[in-house]
Amino acid sequence: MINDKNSQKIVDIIQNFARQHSIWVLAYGTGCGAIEIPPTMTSRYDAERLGVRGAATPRQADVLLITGYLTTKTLKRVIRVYEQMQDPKYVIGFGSCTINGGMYWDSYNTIKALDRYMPVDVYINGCMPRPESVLSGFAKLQELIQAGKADGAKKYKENLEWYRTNQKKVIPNWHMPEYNW
Amino acid sequence: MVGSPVLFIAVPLLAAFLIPLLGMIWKESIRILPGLVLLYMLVLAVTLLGQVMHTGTIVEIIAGWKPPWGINLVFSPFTGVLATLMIGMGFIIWIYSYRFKNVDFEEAKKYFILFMMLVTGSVGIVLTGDIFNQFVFIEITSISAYALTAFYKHRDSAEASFKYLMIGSLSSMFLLLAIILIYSQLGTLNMADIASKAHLMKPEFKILAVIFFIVGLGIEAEIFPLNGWAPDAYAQAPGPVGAAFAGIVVKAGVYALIRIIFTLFDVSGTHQFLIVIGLTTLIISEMAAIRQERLKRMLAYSSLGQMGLVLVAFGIGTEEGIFAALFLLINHAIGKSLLFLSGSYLVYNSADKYINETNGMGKFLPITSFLFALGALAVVGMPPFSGFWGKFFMMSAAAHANMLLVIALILSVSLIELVYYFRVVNRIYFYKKESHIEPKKPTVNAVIAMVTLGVIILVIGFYPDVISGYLHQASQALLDKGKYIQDVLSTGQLLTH
Amino acid sequence: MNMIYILFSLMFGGAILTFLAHKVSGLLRDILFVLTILASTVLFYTKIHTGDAVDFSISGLPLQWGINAYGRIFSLIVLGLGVMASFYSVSYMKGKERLGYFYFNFLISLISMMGILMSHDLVSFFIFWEMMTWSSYFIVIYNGKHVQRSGINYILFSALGAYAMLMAIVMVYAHTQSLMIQDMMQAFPFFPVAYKVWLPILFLTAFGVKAAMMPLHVWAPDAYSDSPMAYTSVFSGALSKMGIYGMIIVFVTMVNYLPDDTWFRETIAWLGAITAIMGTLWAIAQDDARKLLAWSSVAQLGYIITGVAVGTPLAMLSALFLSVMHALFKGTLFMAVGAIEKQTGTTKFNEVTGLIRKMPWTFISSLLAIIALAGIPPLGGFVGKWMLYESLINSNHYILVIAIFFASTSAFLYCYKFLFGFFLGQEEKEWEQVKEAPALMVLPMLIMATLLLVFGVFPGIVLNPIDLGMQTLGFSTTAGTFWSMSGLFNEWGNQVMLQPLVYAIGGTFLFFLILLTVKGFKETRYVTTKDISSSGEVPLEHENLTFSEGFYQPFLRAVWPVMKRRMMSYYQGFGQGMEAFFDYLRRVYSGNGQTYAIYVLVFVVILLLFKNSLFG
Amino acid sequence: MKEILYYTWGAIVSFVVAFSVGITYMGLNRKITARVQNRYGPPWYQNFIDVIKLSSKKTSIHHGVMQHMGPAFIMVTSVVSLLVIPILNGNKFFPNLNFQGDLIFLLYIMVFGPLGMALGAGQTGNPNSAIGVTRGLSQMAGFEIPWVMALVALMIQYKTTSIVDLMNVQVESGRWLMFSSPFAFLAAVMAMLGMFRYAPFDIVGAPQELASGPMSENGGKYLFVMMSAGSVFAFAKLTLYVDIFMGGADNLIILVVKTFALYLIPMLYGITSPRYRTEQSVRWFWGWPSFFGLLAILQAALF
Amino acid sequence: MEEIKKAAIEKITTHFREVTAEQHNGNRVDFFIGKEEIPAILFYLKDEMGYNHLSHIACVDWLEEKEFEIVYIVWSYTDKIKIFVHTRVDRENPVMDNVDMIWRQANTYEREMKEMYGIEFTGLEAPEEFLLEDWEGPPPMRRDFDTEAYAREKYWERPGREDARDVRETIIERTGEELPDFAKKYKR
Repeated sequence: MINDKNSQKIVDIIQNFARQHSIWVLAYGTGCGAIEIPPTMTSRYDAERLGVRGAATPRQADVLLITGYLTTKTLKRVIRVYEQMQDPKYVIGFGSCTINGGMYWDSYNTIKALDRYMPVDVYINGCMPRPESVLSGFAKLQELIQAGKADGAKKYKENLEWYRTNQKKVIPNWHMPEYNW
Repeated sequence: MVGSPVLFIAVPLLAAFLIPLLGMIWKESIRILPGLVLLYMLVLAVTLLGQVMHTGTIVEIIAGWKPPWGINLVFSPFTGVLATLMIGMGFIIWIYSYRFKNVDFEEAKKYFILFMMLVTGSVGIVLTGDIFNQFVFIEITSISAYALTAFYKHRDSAEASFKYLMIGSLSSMFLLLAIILIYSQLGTLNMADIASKAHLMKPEFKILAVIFFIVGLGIEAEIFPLNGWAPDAYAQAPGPVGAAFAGIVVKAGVYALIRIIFTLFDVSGTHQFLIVIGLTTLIISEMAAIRQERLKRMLAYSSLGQMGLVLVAFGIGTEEGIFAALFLLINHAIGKSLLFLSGSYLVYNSADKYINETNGMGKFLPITSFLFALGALAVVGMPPFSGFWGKFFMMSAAAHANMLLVIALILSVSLIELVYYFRVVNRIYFYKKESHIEPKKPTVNAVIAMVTLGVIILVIGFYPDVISGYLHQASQALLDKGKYIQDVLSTGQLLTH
Repeated sequence: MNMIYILFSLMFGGAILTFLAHKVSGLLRDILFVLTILASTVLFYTKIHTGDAVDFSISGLPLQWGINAYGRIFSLIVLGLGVMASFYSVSYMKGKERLGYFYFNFLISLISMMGILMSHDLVSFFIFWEMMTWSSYFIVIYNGKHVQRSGINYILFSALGAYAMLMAIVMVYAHTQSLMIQDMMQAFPFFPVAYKVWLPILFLTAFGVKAAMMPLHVWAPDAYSDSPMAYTSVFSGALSKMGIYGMIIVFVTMVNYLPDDTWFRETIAWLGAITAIMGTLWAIAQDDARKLLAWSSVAQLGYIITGVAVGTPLAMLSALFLSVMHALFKGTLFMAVGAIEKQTGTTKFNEVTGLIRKMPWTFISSLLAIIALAGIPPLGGFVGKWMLYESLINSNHYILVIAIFFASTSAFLYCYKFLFGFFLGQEEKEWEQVKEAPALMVLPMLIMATLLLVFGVFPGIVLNPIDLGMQTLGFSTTAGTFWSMSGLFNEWGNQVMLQPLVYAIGGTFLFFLILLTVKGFKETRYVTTKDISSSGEVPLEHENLTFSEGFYQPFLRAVWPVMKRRMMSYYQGFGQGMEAFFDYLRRVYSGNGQTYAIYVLVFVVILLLFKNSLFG
Repeated sequence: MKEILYYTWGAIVSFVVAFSVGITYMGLNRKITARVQNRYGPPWYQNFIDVIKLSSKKTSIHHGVMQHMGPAFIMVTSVVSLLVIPILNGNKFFPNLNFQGDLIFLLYIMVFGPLGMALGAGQTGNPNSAIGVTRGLSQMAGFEIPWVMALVALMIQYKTTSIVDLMNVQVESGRWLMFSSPFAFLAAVMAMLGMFRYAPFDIVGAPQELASGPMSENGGKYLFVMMSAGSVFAFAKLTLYVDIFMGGADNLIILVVKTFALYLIPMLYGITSPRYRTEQSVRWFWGWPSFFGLLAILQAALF
Repeated sequence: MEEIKKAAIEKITTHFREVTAEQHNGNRVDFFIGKEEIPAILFYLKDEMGYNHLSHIACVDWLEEKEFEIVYIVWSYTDKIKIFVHTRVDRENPVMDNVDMIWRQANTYEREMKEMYGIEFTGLEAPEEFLLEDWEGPPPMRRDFDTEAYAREKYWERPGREDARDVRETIIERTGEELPDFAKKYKR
């Protein structure tokens, strides 16, 4: 029964609905963007009504929220955290630093485009994006999940070689354990 | 008939004089002769003891003078058991010290002569029925003991010997005073005679005599506070001599004291006095022993304590109590001798004989250490070794006499005893050997002697019936004063054969 | 020749032969050792029946050896644990020195325990008691110089107890002229009042030492943890039960006849409860598994003592049941610690971690034993604790219940510490090469852990013999009376109502086991414990992130006011004071001849002065 | 046979009820917390969504067998304690497996789950898990004291160790035990604060310090099982309280009302509180709650 | 305040010969001293004068003078005075005495300077890489290090920012300010 195509569809719809409305966020507070998370979560903007909720560890989280520039050193940790998360998982790039380097575009140790190194499902533009933008970013992610298009993790797996090459280019001493997904 | 009790005195005395003569002919004979003599005496004692158990006391008149005028030897079950014990111990100590001073002929000669004198004197104290004769034997024993104490010509041994001599002469003085008192009152020196006439004495004189006897014999029997000489003497004398002190000499002293109190005079309060003084001795000596740093001193104090225990058991005064006292006496003779004998090998090569120099000897001297542990267990009174029975019988005797406080005191003091013995045993087995100590392997004859003692401990421990029959008779014999008097004073029949 | 003689000669002969065989060949020694225990166990259970007895006498003291149903309960513990421990120790002690000595004393202590159970008279009881003491003492000090202190403590306290017992025995003997325990039991009601009070106190001192009752417990943690683990399982599991054995006799035959026994019972019961609480708290504070288990033994014995002291049939039953269970689970746990010690060389929680995948069987048996220890159903410990609570509530010991329950709840803390410290946590490179212990060590543990499960589900197997034994002591049969109170058990404890419950547990358990374990195992991949979510960092190989230092620090801070004062320090102070006093008295022997001469003269003078009062 | 069917049916129904009610309560907790904090808050069914999502997450790794067993242990515990606690007064659809002595049984079985979970948490090797576990066990040693005192007070007052007997007492007399034994109720409710582990006693999870403590390595299905077990367990505990102190319930609606009323206590207390340190928490339980427990015992013993 | 500053200068100048002092407004005093004397003067400041708080160690890259200037800033809780100790080391072969035995926290600053400027501190205890993980280029805080070129070469750049410029240039363009000489010289 479960292998039936139609019922699989129903299961998918339910699951997607659940995933859409229950977003547990691991906020990787790298740059100044971390300061935008508390107002988003607390009573002024109250992201919890969308089902968005903080998660304590990557094992429990659905969404990895990268809130700002990433130095090579931080990137290493972010990749580790991302790979420790369980499927299905999504990445939200937050702020212009993650998109094109922002004001750190010429820094000697800051990456300039997050999606070269990790699959990003949604970018939230701005420097800083205000909590409204953040909420709209979550809403966009929900839309994508509902449509089944938030498949960053799948892409990552498929194009792992390419991602690894890019990652290894900026992280020369690559000694990370083989991770899991 | 192997012989008569007089041989117990005559043969060893003769042998003691023969030793130097024979030594001129054949050097080895000075070692062999005492053994042969002691072996003969042992056989004689055992035979006589068996006989006495069936037929009753043997009284031997010396030089044809009938009691109460002449000197007589009494081989009753009580004296017989003690004499046998002493001779047995003497024999075992002879085995142990056969190779003693192996190279030095003169020294060995002296040692064996003195040792023979010691045994003779002690056996004489036990067997004699005449109070002055007993005094003479006490002197013989004491003098040889002084000499043996100073056997190693060290400063310390000389000092110990001198102390012993000084206190010993005090003892002699008081004994003589007491004897004079008795003779002046009763005109007799025969014990049985004195016993039968004791009621004729004026009470003040009687008490005075008892007090002098207690002091004089108490010094020999090592009661507190008259035992100051003992720790030094034990500690400074050679190992086998220490064993002989514990196994032979003290026993003679205790015998003399007990004989005076139980048979000679019927003074009230002596039993209680024995208990009190025994307890004091026990407690003070055990307390003194726990902080001792030298092995032999510790053993010496423990020995004093044990003798206190024996006195307490005698002081109970019932047949059970005396039985228990004899049991304790035997256990102490065997156990403490074993401790002295094996202990002297454990600290053989150390100058100061410190306890911590026995560390780790269990690995190098397995048999000696094992026997030391066995002796310690026996002396402490751990079942199933011989000491337990002595203690148990003593306790039950005391309980029957309703002396629960005494039991409680003795038991709490036993705890102290346990602590210091087990400390030593632990050191022997589980500590690391001190690097400067070179263990000395015991010679074959020493091993034989010690193993014999160990086997006796085990045998008595597992099957106390081997001796308890004799001891029961012995204790009855001690208590039955009338029979003693009658036996001694009516020896006309015995003269005939 | 009577079978009882044969049994004892077999065991003694075996002990001596084992000792001698050590010089000949190691294999022969091991075989003799195991064979002795096996043969005597078989002999005991096949040829010797309840009620058999032999009479003989030593030096006019009539003695009697025999076995009754009450002793048989404890023989289960002694011989059962003995057989298991013998197999275990053959493997555990391999390669150590002085094995002849060890096996000899091991056998002697087993013999003496059997002897205690089979003594019908006080003298042989005492003899075997002391043999048990010194043989176990010799094993306690087996491990070398650093354990001598615990050995001395042990022997000192044991001797204190033994002498108290000796005192009581001679008191009984003096009063009844008989040494038979049976006679003592019958005569006790007619003893004078002073005897009635003192005898139980003296006996309880003796048994309390072995059962590690509160003020007398100070030897136990050190002695348990310092002896070789192969023996500690017997030491803590069986030998301490001899104290319980005696205590029950005392309570049944003596305390019942006291003019007013309430205060007596209450005192002992509270001592037991305090023992349980303090033992638990100290167990929580330990960082060494051996010490932890040793304190835990003290605590568990506290429950048993409370049960014995309360003394209702149900409480007695629970105490006896807990004794059997404690022997099983503590035996298992000590064996597990021994296995870990053997394989890794240490028993410290902060050194060994993550052994679960290396020593799975050890883990499983310790897990079962721990569950039983914590008293969680359906394992054996629960049934015992349940009966204990029921009996305490029924006999109106309200505060006592709370105390016991507190101890029992806090026990989870150290239970978890034990499992976590050794088996869980980060897997370390240092212990990568660790293998499972040899089969001879694992099998006894597994067998005992399985028995715990069996006895927990079918407690009737153990309760039947216990009931028989209690009838010997004069209790009416408990079958069917209080069992029917509870749906948990039917008449004989082999549950009716429990069955659906057990099946429900088993069913759901199995369901989730299948759902999560089997399915999950197929789907999931094992990752090392270095792969943890620690803020994106990967712990390096040499970094050990296991949390093992100061494990229950906050809890201990909360209870520290209770634990601040240690019994041991009082004893130490007393001991030092006594020794100083003795040292002062020792100066009586000044070593000066003149002084001695003065003593003699003073003595004479005193005697002369007081001659009338002394010899008047 | 028919009986067994009833049992099975009752067990399934109770499980479903407990699961749904428990999850709803947790959702309501979030909602109410949000309202107190002047937020709109998630919908009341948010936790259902969370649970479904967690169950749909993939679990691709494990740290060992115990990690699988840990959630299983806690689930088994929840189900067994639910089976033992009577859900309704004398309803034949919920003939729970109660028996004489089930209170003691419950006391022990209820700690089995946390212990199992602790084992699972221990195997993951995350130090935070172990720290959380030690805190949880310490706290348990704290709140078990007033809790047991309250139960013992009831046990001695009514000479029974059975929950059904206590319920019958209340039905017969028409008085709830929370009124006739107010101190016991107080002590038990204070202990309940610790049992639910809401603030100020949320020292186990403590997401800010310990990254959710014992759960920190468990995502997806592990967390799903833990959450559902937790909600079942919460409902079971609330039902137990209702049974003991509030006279049980005649039908499910009354039960839900009563349990919710009880549930408000730890919830509201938690919303308005910060967090204790471990030893503060332990000592808190040994303070007033134990004092009330003592009063309860005195009341039961003397009157 | 002034007296205290004077006293400090007095003390230092009498005790150390090759030192020049400079008094600033507020609670600041500067000393210039050769690099060999640095441990001595720091020890002296700490032990004899009670300047037991090391606030900072800074480094200035004097590219034109081919020297690094290292500034130790110490603070006294009793005098309430900041003392700046300046010294200069050769830029080609920058070796400096390590002072972390005087203040343990100096270790942190020194490790940072080592990574960022490439200054060697003798006997510095620096077990791992500190701020720069996996760094392969030249010390990045040196002024002759071209960060933009490095970044363009190493990190992939999203198209559309090719015309991005140095922020200083933008400022100059907007304000018409003249760049200082050295900035002109090393302008890209």
